[in-house]
Amino acid sequence: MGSLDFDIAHLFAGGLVLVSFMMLYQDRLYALLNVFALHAFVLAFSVGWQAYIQDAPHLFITTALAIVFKGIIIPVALHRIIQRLGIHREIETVVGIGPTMLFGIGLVALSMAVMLRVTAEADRLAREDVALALSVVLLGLLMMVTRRNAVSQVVGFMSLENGLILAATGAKGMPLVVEMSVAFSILIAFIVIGIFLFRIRERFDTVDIQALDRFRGEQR
Amino acid sequence: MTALVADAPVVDAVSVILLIPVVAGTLLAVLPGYWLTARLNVLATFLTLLAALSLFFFARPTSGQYLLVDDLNVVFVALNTFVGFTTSVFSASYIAHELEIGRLTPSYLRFYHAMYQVLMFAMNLALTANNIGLMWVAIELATLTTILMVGIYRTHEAIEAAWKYFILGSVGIALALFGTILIYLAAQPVMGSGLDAMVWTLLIDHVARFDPALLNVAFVFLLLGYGTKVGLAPLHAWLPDAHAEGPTPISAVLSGLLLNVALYAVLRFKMLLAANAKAIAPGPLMVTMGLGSLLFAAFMLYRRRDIKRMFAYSSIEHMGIITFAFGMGGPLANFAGLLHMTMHSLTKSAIFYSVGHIAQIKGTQKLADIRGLTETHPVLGWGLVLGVFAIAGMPPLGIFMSEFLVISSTFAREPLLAIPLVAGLLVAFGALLLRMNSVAFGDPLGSTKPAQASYVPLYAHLALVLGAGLYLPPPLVLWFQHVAGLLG
Amino acid sequence: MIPDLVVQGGQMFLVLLLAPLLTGFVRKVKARLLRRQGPPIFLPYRDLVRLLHKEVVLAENASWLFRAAPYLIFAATWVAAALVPTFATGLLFSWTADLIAITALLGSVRFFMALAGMDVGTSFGGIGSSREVMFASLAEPAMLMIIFTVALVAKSTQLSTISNVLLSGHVGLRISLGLVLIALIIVAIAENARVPVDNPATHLELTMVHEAMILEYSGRHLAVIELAAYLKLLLYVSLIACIFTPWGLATAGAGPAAYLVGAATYVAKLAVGGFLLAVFETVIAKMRVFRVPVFLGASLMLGLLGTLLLFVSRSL
Amino acid sequence: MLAAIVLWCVAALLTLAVAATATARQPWATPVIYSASLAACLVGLAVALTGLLAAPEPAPAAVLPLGLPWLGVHFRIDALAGFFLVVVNLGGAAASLYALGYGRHEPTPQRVLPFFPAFLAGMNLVVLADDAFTFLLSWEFMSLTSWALVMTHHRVADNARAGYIYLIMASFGTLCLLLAFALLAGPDGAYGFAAMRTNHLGPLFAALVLALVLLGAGSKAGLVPLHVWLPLAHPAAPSHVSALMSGVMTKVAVYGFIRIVLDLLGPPEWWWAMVVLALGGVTSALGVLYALMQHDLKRLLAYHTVENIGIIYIGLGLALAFQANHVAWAAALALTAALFHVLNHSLFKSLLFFGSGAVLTATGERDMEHLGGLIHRMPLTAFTFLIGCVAISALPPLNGFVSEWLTFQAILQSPDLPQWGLKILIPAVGALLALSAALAAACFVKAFGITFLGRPRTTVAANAREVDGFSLAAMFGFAGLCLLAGILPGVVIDALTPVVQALVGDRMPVQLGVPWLSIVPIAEARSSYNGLLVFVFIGLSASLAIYAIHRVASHALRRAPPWDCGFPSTSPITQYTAGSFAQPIRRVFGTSVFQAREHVEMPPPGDHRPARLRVDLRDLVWDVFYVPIATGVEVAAGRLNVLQFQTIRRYLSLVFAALILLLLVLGIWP
Repeated sequence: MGSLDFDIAHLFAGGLVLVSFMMLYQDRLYALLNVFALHAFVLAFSVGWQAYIQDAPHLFITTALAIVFKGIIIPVALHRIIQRLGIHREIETVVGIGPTMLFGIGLVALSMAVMLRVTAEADRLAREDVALALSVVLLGLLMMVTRRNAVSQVVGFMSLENGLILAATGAKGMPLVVEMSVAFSILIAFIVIGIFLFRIRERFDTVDIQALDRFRGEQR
Repeated sequence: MTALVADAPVVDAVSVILLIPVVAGTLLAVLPGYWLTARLNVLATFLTLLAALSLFFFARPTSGQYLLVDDLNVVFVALNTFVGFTTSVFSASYIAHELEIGRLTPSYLRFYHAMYQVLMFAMNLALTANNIGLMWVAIELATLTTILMVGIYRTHEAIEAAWKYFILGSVGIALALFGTILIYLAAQPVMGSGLDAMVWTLLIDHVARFDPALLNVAFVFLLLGYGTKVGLAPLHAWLPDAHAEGPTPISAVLSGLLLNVALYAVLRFKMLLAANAKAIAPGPLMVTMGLGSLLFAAFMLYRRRDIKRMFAYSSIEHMGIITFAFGMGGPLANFAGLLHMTMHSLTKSAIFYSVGHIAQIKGTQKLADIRGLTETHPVLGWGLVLGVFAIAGMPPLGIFMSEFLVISSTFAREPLLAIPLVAGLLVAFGALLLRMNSVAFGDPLGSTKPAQASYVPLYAHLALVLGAGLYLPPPLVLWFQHVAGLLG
Repeated sequence: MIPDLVVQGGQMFLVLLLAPLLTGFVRKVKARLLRRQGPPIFLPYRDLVRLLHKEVVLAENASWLFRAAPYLIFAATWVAAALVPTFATGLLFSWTADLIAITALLGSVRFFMALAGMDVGTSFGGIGSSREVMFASLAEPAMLMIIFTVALVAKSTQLSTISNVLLSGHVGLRISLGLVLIALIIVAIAENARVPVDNPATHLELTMVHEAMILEYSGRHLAVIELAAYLKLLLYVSLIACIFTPWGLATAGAGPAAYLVGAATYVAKLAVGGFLLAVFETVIAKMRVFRVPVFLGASLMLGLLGTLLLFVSRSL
Repeated sequence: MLAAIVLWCVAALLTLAVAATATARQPWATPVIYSASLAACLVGLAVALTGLLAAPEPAPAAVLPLGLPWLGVHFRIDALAGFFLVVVNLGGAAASLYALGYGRHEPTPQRVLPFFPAFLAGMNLVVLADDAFTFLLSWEFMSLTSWALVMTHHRVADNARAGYIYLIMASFGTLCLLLAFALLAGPDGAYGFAAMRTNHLGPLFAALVLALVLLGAGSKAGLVPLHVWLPLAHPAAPSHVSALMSGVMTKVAVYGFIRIVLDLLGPPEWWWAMVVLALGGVTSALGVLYALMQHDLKRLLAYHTVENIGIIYIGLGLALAFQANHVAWAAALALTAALFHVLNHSLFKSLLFFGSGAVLTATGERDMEHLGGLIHRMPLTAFTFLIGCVAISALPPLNGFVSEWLTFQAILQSPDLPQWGLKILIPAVGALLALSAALAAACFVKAFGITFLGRPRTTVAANAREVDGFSLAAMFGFAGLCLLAGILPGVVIDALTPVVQALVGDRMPVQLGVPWLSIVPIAEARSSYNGLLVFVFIGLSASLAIYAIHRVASHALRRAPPWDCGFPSTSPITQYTAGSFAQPIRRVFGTSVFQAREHVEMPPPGDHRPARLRVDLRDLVWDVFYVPIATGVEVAAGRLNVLQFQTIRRYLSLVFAALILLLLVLGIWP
């Protein structure tokens, strides 16, 4: 494939990483949701481009899914939830934004270091793409563990999963990609519904030691 | 039907194994009433067991792009279906009591039975899958099913446990998927695009020419992703609560089967990596995680107050031992690992059977409120004692043999590795024995009403474990040895 | 065969006859050293006879053990005493028990003595027994160490062989032997309940060990026990004599003349031993009960030292 | 094929166990089960005797297709196994006979009957085993069944604790033995004993094996400092089981040591002997000192087991020392002494536990402070117990003395050894041995005197009744055996020669040829002992004295209140108690060994409370070795337990950390 194709694909992939950093940077929920929508759109473009250059039309389904579901439905739904639960205030981060960003950069470096050992005869695009996808995944995880707020953790998980889709589409002729993206969308729907159902306001979990002592009869 | 397929299967057994649960599941989802559904559940699992056993006696279906039957997974399938069957028998009597005291409503009963069959289907699919993508899907399906069943009581703790399981599980899902993608990426340049690059039997043929670096990263992700399901420390967090809060049959299935299925996946990929000379050796990683889990769980056993949670931690411990054994590799250790896995499934599910009835009689799972069982309920009490001794590796029960082989082969090869292993076993035994002493002996405490329990599954398992400790039938041994050879 | 038997029997009755005399002699000498007239030297015999003709007053709750013990004690002591070479070595049955066995025999004597002391269930009996076994727990190891030393020198634990070897003069002077001689004397004093360990002449609670155990005995039982005590004293003196002054001992089958010489020298040795004992008892004072362990510990250390010296010097 | 017959006995015992689980609650079960196991043990005993005496050439191993599939389980009777089978089945038979009477008083037979035959079967199997897997399996099975018997009266809190500590120590020992066997078998897993004999290890590994065996077999036998479980567990079991555990099971442990160190491990190093001797000496001395401090009759006996194990290990250590220096004849002497003591201890310790069991059934008391005067109420029990006391105190003419005498003779052969360490150590060990012998005498004067003599201290003691015929039969049988082994030691020594010959390659001179049936370790000029003549002489002279006295002296005899220096003490409280009896020895030794401290609580004048003397002893072994371990585990558990109560985010961070760590590993992978 021509170098232009590669550059464009690379551009999208790099963009995705960049947006992940932007998400790490946000400390307001609404802004975070907007950035996540952007994340989804960038992913959609990247997937669409892959569909075009690999002329794999079924990937367009994934593209559509990304735009409609992740780009629109989920952010809106989360908006609603935030309003319902009345938690539209600053995200409580565990460590400051600055250190998180630094650590994120470290993660990107790590994923590069790991991935660029891959011998060059492995298809170049795949190699670069996977490196970036890995960093997106790691950044998503980082977001999950550095945010206390349930919504932002879901967002983190979704960005992680975007990284997965990126890797999957980057791999030429990977079967079952569409099915996996669908499966994941359902999974995320579950999570969102769960949050809403169980009225999990601030955190994923309402674990507190007294509750444990009372209910589980475990001793600390 | 098996009579027909003496050499040329008309309906191959695997599809039967997979079909029965699906059909039964759909039926159970709609059929009302306890009496019928419970028996249907038992019947379905029994038929599945028959079909699985037929794999031993008749020509195997040829493995295609999606399904695979080889020596390795036949063992797992047989074990899976067997424990699935006995557990369904136990579940019949257990659920009856739950309905009596109204912890389960009929609608949830239907849901429960359907889910049970779906779980069986998912696990069998995961075991027979030849396509690593399919395997992933199946394992995730199994996980989601168990999540729903853990939360079935909808108490505060149950939902919390299910939620914890859900979140950690999903992250595990993601990691495992990433690993799978990486495997495909490694395979794709060699084997070309398309489905073939995900078929395990083809992968193992070409893996030698794959890119080692990609394989390494892939294995790391797969180990962590599926390791979360195996419950290896530090990925274990979901396991104790899920065991403690769910219905006991599910605890039995979780400990006895699901952990094995996840471990099976890890083994498959270990074989892949072992076949590539330049890739990182998977052994040390597994040995480290195994030892870590063993020691961690051994110490965690001490402060437990909830009987089911305690045995959940002991499951973590034993998964650690098994992972350690497979990590050590070599004919003896692999044999021991397989044996240990089988024995642990049987023993741990037996323990959960007895624990389930005990908890129902006493109306509590708190260790402090259960005492003197051998006085009030000798059959259950001694059953529990036997189970604890079996799980602690006391002769002449089966686990003794496997632990004997693991420890001795390790000590002869890597003396320094055996010391923490032995220490962990001793510490864990101390904790288990301490609790068992107070539960089974001393002045009775709590309700002494007679148990309406089905002792058959409990003692059937214990008898098998005892028999295996004394005598392993030669065919089984050859089988295990062959598989151990495969595992390298 | 027959003459050997006769000689052996002769020794048995010789010790039986001489034993009270030795005690009487010691008492006499002690009295003289204190410028007292002192009892007649044959008083012990008369004591025995008088006791034998008295009736036995038995405590109500005394058991069969209480009545059997005196005879067992006497018999065991007598056998032990008869196995120690007095005027001749290598007698017919001398190999029946070596030095270790003789010590052990005395140990069983003490065992039954202590039991007898506890039988009636009085506080004094208990005192006596517990103190006795406490002394013994130190005296016996000391005795064993002594035996080790001697046995290592003579390469044998047979008393006859030992005295022959020491007689033969190959041994020469050994520090170890000197050490164990002192140790043996200490043990002998303790075993025979003499001053400073115990005082056979008093019945004060503070001083009672041996006397407390036999407090409840009377009549013939007491007589037998007394005789056993006399025999024990004689045994130890003749033991010391035959190990450290083996001169004059006749060898087996040496004929009557040699036997007579041996007997004469033996009596002389007894006299010297008794005299020394009396002197020692008059110059020294009774010590507190809990000083005795130190006293005996000293002998244990001496014995161990002697043994160690030999073990080490063997290899030089 | 001898092994086959014994195996059939074992199978019979196991079937008995299974049958007992079903029928234990029936009234007829107790006599049936016990008499059946008695029969099985007798058959086993007969076979073992023939195996020991009549079959000098080692029979080939009997292989059953069980256990490790590619190995099978191997059983074999050689001389050593034959001897220990004799010990096991003799003790088993006596215990079964005793239990025919004793078992009737058992409130919960369903907790004893199933496990008793299984326990016997386990001990037989250990001795029969000829490969590592079978050995360990039977070994742990033996531990398990005995544990179940210890837990018989599980409602007593102490028993539960005893069972707990016992099983922990047991599995610790098993794991140590497992590691030892792993080294002996080598990486390719040659678990058969025959294969192990052939492959010799390097000095380091051999030493490691010795250490592991000392830990493994020592913890079962009760070597200090691994003895802590023993005085807890042995008394907790029913008395006939206590007899088996103390008298027989500890011997099976000794068998394990001999089998591995003297048979499988190959030629010993001289410094191994140092270790074994030191352990043995310390064990014997400490064991008897512990025993002296006890008031509980059965616990006192249990501590004495520790002492006797020490004596046995002293003998074994001497054997190792001589064998390392190729002085085979002396090694034979030492080993014979050790094995002889094994037999003796199994005899008199079982006898004594039977006696204590009889006391327990008659009075319901184990605490000596509540007993006394039983010799009047239970004369026969008292007589047999007295025999046992004399025997265990190593007093002639009984058997305990013979084995200790042989040990002393072996010690006397040691100056010719070249190593300085041994030269210094062996006399010290000899002193320790003599000390423990003397203390043992003291201890049993206390045990017998306080329990059986004097006046009853409680009403239960005053109203005790003599026990049933079966128990008495068992006790008299063993008392008779003690006497026989004491006066005819030559028979035993000659019976032991095949064992010794096989293990050290030399033997003691034939004893039965010696005139007058006396025993001569090396030469008559060196040393000799004749129990028979000593016995006869004592008997003769005693009867002579009695005869003479009753001829000449007065027969008059009058019963009167005790004189007691004119202070006739009316109350039995004024008797010496066990504590006060041991006080002088406690003052002499205890202050240093147990840090014994006495506190006198003297009420102020005018206060009517009695003055009290309180003594507290500390078990230093427990404080030094076990408390730290327990606290360490506790602390670790507490620290880790925090991980049960984290938020999901924290758990996720754990996963994340693991992922990063592994990726870093890959990143820096060469």
